[in-house]
Amino acid sequence: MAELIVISTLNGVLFGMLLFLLSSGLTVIFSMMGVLNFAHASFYMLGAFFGYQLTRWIGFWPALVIAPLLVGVVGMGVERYGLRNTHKHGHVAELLLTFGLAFAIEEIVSMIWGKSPVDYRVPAALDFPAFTVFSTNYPAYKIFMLVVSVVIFIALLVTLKRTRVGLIVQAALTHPSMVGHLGHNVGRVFMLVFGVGSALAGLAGVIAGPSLVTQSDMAALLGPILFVVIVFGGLGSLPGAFIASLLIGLIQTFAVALNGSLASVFGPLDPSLGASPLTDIWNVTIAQIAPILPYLLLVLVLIFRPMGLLGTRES
Amino acid sequence: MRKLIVAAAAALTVLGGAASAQETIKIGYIDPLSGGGASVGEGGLKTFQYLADELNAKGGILGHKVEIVPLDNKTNPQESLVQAQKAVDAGIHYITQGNGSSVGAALEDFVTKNNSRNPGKEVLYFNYAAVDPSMTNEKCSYWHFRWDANSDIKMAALTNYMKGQPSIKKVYLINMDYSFGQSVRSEARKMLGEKRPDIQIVGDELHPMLKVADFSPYIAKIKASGADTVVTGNWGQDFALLLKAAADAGLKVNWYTYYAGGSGGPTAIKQTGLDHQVFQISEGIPNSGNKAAMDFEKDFRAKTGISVWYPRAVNEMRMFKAAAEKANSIDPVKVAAALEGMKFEVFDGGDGFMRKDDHQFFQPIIISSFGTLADKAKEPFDEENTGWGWHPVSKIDTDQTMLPTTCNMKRP
Amino acid sequence: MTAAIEVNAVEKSFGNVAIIRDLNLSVAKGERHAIIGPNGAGKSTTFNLISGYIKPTSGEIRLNGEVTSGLRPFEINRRGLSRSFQVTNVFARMTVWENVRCAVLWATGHRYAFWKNVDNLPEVKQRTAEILDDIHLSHRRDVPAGLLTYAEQRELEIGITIAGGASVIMLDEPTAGMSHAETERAVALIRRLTEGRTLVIVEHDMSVVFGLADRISVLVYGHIIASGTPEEIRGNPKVKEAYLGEEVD
Amino acid sequence: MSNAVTPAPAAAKQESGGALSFYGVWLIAAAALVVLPLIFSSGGSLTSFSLIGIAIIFALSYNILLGQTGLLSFGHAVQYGLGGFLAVHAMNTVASHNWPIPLPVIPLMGGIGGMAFALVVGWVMTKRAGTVFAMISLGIGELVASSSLILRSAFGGESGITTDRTNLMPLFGWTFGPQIQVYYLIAFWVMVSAIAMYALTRTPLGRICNAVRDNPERVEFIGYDPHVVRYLAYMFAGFFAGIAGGIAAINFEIANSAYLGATQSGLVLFSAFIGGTAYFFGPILGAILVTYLQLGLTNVTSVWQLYFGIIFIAIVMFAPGGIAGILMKHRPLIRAGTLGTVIPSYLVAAIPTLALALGIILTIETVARFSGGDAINLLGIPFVATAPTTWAAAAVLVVGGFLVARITWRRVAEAWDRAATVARDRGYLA
Repeated sequence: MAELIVISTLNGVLFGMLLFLLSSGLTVIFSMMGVLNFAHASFYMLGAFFGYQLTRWIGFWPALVIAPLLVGVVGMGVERYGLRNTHKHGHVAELLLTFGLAFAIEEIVSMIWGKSPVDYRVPAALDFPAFTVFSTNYPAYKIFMLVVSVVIFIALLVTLKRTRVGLIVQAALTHPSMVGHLGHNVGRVFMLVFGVGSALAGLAGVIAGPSLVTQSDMAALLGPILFVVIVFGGLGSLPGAFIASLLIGLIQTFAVALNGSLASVFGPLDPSLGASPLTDIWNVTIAQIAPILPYLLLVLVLIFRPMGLLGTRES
Repeated sequence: MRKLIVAAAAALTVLGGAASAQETIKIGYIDPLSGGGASVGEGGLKTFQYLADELNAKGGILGHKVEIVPLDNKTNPQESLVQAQKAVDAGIHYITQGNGSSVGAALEDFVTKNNSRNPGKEVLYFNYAAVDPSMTNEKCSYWHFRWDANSDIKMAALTNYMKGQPSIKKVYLINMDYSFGQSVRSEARKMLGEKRPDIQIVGDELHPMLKVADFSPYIAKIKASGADTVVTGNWGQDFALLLKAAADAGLKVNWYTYYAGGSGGPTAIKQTGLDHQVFQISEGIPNSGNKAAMDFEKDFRAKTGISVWYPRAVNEMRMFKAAAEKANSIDPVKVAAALEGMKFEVFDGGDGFMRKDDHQFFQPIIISSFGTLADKAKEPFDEENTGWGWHPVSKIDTDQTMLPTTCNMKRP
Repeated sequence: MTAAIEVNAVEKSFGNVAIIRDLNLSVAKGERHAIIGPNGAGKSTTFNLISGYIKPTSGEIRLNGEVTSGLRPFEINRRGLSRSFQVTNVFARMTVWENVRCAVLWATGHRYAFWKNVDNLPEVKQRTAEILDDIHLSHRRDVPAGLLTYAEQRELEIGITIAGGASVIMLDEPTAGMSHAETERAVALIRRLTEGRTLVIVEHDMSVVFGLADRISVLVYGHIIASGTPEEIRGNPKVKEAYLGEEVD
Repeated sequence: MSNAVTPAPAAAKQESGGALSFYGVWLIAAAALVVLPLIFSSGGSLTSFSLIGIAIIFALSYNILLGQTGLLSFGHAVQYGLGGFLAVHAMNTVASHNWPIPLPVIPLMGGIGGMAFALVVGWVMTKRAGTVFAMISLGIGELVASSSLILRSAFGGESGITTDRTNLMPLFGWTFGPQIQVYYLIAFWVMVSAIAMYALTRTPLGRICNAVRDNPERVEFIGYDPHVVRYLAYMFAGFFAGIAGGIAAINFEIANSAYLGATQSGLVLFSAFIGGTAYFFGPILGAILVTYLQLGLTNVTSVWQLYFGIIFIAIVMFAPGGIAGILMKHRPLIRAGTLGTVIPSYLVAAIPTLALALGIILTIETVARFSGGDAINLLGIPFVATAPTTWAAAAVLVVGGFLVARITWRRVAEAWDRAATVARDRGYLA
């Protein structure tokens, strides 16, 4: 049991940090531009595929730097030539633009790299067990992922607190309309922020790619969860996104570890009741519903605390 | 409204062209060609196109050329029905499909209804990979023929093999949470209980299908349970991710799988370094030792760039030809009658037959393991350029795979 | 007789900053009451408090004797108070006709009806037409509101505000940004349309204020420093002090 | 919401335009629906008409949310799917009890299902509009779609629940086995639903929905609770989506979890938006186009999704009013008689634009088929994906087409301005 708890905590934190790498960019973009970027997870996927391709050409370590930058450039292009032109049609149009983009990116990726998973491997330098807990190996690469996530997290904090762009971003988080009214002056900041947000997603892709499966549907697998994270944490709140990421990471991993169902707690239902949705609910285990727990949480949060955990704004 | 007519007219040009189907035998290939399942669907399409070319090179079927008509169903049952209807509307009398039991069940239902409502426009459904047992049991249809062993048959074969492996003591079951995964799990419990009551089932997991990004928590559970063997019906990313997580955590168990050989599977196994620890139940493997099959494999790989993942498709197409010749007709009603009870030597050698009672094809089942190939001359084929390949471990004879059916066949 | 609007000891703070402090105001029925004060005095906040757009931190607001503080804007509106906005706030994609008609619907009792054809409601039609006539926009009835000129939008704003037939009308700087001629026209319009009703108006243009209002309240830093007839206000030293440097006619 | 101004339908014009032309449109539509299968009688066209009919109702119901009330939903398929499931269960129950309920009544059950769900979850969902609503709808959509796989007894797992429509009581000798009979059933419901949804836009509630879309804040000050308005709109949208789902269940004789899924929700959003949400008939055009593309494109190219995405992005960026918006933009010019001055510039612009489009198609197909696949057949000309000549042709078409198109479209804009000025002078344009 102790083993399960230790491993699940590690895994949960790791998954949570990965979620945070993605949701931080999404949150900042949303706060500043009011755009919920549907294509954010697609940038994550692009990062993984760029990382894969560059790893084959120039090795993992250069790829770790270059691939996120490339994704950032793609993101800036999307902002400059797409979103900026759509802005006049309102936020819904912007959101729909990114929606269409997510569609297109998925197809482009599967067109170029195929629909099967690509062979994106953990670099040899990190392909060893870092330590062993209760006879379970914990791979060094996962520790590496954890370290990168934490470093980025700290870097993000410092940037936000210490730089001019950071100050503008912070202003945007608390007074979005004010920054919005600054209008043209922040055009470049928007582009930069969008680029950085995309690059962060790209970085998450580069480091998650070898650990998870790099495949053209990986964006669709993670995308909806991201929205849960940022709504759950409170739209526009970075600390909220952080807590929500960790919480959802932990909930998902721990739920899997549990076997409990209503039947195991209260005993099986009378068989004479026959098959009905009640028996389905009664017999389903927590592990079975682990991946839908985030959505359940989302709905509950929106009912009882519509602004999310740490949010201050309602929309 | 004028627009509607224009659009409809345009639609017709796409959907039409029903005539002139008499010359060639068109087989509607209904499987995913876009979206998540496309890689699997495309492999199947290449296989069938290769097989059609093979038939045509030898003069086709009764002088008719065979053409495969690809119909993209996006692995969606509803879309499959649209595509099936499209096929019917285009005068196609044979459809074949494999991916997704939900699609299979929908198509089976479709052909049954279609054939009873539209006499003279009968359609046969050749199933090459949908393995839900119910399709040849309670839901069975006269118009459906299955060449793949259903999941219960495979489990029967597998447990017959496991029966003779005393090293297996603790088994963990992990499966995708849908009908196929559930039948794997319940049959494994049932059959192991009958054949090896001493084996302990230490875990029984159902996880949501294609939704899990990180399997390490599941692996932690398997590890904690002390299992020495894992039985799983997982396929696609759910298989690859499961294995990856296992390798990361250093889990050393034997894996008995249904679909380890599926697209991406061999790559994942190679990455994890589980040499000959992953087993697969299938009706054929590239390194089967059968000369004809291995020649076929060689040519197939050269032409398509993929390995023969569907020996059953070969059986299906060749048997279709034999049945048509036996009936001396390409009329689906007559072909169906000819197929019933038909005996046939299967691709990798050995006898198979299409059971009349439920239209399930029975054939020898091979248990194989994946890893380094010791004798490159005898076992020349690797998978996905990994250098590793399938090695036959055991062959279960046809009669050892027989299971009763509850099918109450309604014949026209 | 109960007052149309009664504001008792209302406070409103945002965080630690008190925007409105001990606000007391009484507007009699049928009175035309103007609220003036320097920029940032809290005039719009006062409007927002009375109309329910924001809730007071403490204190009480009554409409025709009934407590309305804490109610939602639509509840207050249904009790007979209607307001306009300083920034034009119309239904941009709908036509002028539709804009006014929507404002008529609740008052004529049609509420959320989904079984009636909105074009077949004679009293709605008649009233909408009257109001369009009143605000001189009949010739623009089929133009989307977003395409109107600024002055026309301001007139439409007034039209929407009075369309529901509320007994208390609150206009927030109705003539802001208008030319002199437009302002005169607007004042005449307001005077005519609010005949027999209670009017509360916030206005910067002092000629409008002193020409229109029966009584005037002066708001400085969230507090009313003086309330009285135009003559009283003109002569009030505190007002002069508050407005030092600003124009007082 | 957007403050972008697109001209709303001139409601009052229709009023004064006389009831005759108004009812005329519906009568012509009904007549066309009756006659269509007589003209195009092949099985293929019946199948596509049936699918288009379902898509029309579904897209129109979606537009109650997006176009009329300004609610962007990413989970509209939930109501559609639940309607479908309820309809299937209703059909099975009716058949097993031999109740004298004919098949054409069944879609109503679907509608009730969709509405019931909206009734339950709608109040919480519609508290807020905008992004929050969009996110909640996404979450609810995922939740319901995933739960449907767990609640096996009600939803039949991933294979779904099947039914046989011919087991119900025949109506006037119709068993609804043949597709033609199903087509007429669908056509009937398309007419009824479309008329009902159109009528809804002409009611006080429908108008207030528009007001909530334009300016929910202001609505509060004319006596309405925008939350209630959104809730009611959500229920009506759910009702008609449920009807569409019920009809789909009749057409396919199966309901499964794919009905509820994100793909279905995305498709209806595509349909409504591409068609144009500002006009009642927009989603109809969109549903026809998208269904047709879905049926047709998949035959031609394996990357149809990419074309979908590109078309969608193009519409969002260059014509946010959708097809209906583009068409209706020309109305004042037609009335003013100045359209003729714009057409030549259109024709000039069409050539490079077409070249650009062909270039893009050629590029995409080249990439898609680079590693194997058939030759590309574009306008009857075969191209080989691996040939440098193909790449060159694609590059020339894309770059040349883009550069020339940019110039020609600028001229279209100029011509348009001139025509619009004249139209304005003649009083046809505000």
